[in-house]
Amino acid sequence: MLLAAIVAILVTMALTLLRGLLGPTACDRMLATNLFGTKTVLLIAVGGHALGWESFVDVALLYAMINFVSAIAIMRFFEYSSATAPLSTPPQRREGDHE
Amino acid sequence: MDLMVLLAGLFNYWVAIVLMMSGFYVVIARGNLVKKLVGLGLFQASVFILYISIGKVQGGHAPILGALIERYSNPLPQVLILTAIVVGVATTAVGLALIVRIRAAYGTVEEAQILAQERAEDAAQAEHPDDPA
Amino acid sequence: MSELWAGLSALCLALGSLLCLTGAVGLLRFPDFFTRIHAVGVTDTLATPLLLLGLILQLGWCLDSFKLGLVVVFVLATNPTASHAMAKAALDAGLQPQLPDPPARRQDD
Amino acid sequence: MIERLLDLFLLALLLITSLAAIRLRDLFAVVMLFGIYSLSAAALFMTLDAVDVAFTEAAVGAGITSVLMLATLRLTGRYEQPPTHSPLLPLGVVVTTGAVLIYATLDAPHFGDPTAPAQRQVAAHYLEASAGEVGVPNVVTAVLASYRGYDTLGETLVIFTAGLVVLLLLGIQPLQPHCPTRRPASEQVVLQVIVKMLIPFILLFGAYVQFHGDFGAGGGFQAGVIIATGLVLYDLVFGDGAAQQVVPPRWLPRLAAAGVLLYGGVGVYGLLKGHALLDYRVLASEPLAGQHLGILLVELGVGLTVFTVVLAIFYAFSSRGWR
Repeated sequence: MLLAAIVAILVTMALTLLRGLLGPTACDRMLATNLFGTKTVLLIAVGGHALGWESFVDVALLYAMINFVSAIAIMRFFEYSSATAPLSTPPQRREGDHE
Repeated sequence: MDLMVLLAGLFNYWVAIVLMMSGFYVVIARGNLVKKLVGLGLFQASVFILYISIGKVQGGHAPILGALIERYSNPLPQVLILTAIVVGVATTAVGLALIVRIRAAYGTVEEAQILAQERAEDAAQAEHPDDPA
Repeated sequence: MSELWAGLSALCLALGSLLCLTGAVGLLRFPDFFTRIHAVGVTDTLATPLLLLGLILQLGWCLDSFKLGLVVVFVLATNPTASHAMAKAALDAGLQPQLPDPPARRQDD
Repeated sequence: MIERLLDLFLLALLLITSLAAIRLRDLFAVVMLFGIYSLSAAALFMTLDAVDVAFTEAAVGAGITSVLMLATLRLTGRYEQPPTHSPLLPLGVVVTTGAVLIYATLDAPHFGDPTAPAQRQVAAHYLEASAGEVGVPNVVTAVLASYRGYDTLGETLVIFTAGLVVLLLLGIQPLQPHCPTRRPASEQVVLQVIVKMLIPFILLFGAYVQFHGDFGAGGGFQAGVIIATGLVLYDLVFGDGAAQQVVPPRWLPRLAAAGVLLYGGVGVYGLLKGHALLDYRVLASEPLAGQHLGILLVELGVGLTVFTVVLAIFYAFSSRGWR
């Protein structure tokens, strides 16, 4: 069952990364990063239990915390970048250009 | 068969090298200074991965002494990388601060535009050597 | 008794994994940011405690399971908050939800 | 088997992420991918038995570095201009260098080989003798603070210097009493209530990591970053330099210097007692007790320096960017 859970988490991580790559808006990338963070917490917790890593719970706790802080930081970036000084606009397309 | 053994034994190092080279490519091929620093960060993280891969021992445990554990992974690369990570973020911060100042001085963080401005200034200086500016 | 715990733990792990996967599929397949955050925020907030509860049931009474309990509490507090904050930030940044008839729906609230 | 699977999967994620980061020109997306990259790297470190490294990478790479890069983007613009030069020459250089490096690995000992030279030299001594010589279960802490305390002193000085350089370059701008551009979104009540509840626990966790580093993952470097992160969170959510009222900017250089001095002082005390620099055995009547006390003090110095430097860097960027 633990192995199945690990595989499920890995698949979720891959799909999340795909959303992060596809975009299309910056908000989607923000969401993908946040979700990838929570999935890393789960991976550390389940993997650590299954494989017997040392003090994996401390690491999982730290990840959960850092993930929240970076989500808030990214959110603040959004708020202010749209509100105050205009950011330099891209040459042609605005969002999610893959060249 | 031989190739498979080689692949299994060296795969971690090869991936680390490819990651390193992708960071290196960003540093030398892209003009945006922030992007260059991101490239430097990628390069840095790949060096960390290389070192930690070297320190891993098959069937080993994390080097925290316990009663029933017989084999540990190598603590030395971990110590080196642990401090390198924190030093890395401090130096990245210095780089970012420099970029902020460059942006304040030149109005851009694109290498090509900064160089063009520098050349224009140099040319103006050459034409009017008495000008104190 | 221990078989009961093992069964419960397996059930929790299975449900958690399933929720994880549904959330990821929703993240990938839904049409716009607000539906995606809906898919992910809700499932993820339940999936993480379920998976960790499965682990706690396997570990039994020990310091590690207490700390995992702390992770559960932390995730239960922060995950919905982060989702809420992100959605609010996106709305304030000017991202509009895709609605069937945008002007009429936006008028009445 | 599962371990190897995890290893391969995470390496594949890292490859995809870094290749995508090269292609994207929206720098915000690049920073997001960089965050994902360091999270996967940290998970990879867990599978490679490097708990302490994973701990540090999570706190520093995913947390602080992304925040700083976003703050810089805020000040310098979000989009990269298309490259002006042809990519062929750099590509050639990169491919050649990579090929040479890969050729060099062909003779290297294979991954996980217990008989590799790297595993047999001084590392074997640390693993065998540290229980008797230093008496700390976490060998990484023992090597970091005791065997190689001299290195760590140097690293602490580098961090201190980097903090000073950032302060010199950017300075901490004085607070403006009221910012007219503040948006209602920054007054998120839910967020403020939750954060108010969480911050004490974050600080407590930081203290736990600081003092539990001898027995499990953790230590001064990580604890400093975690406590600073708690204050960063406070400042981000409550805005208007809330954290500066808790730790005023003028304290920062002094506190950082105090951390370095604490570390150096412990070292010099050994010299004054007629032993080598950073010989902790002189600190107490018994050698092991001395080692414990020395490691405690040294980690405290490191934690103080890292905490203040991270906070100073955050103040320097946020006082320009975020208000």
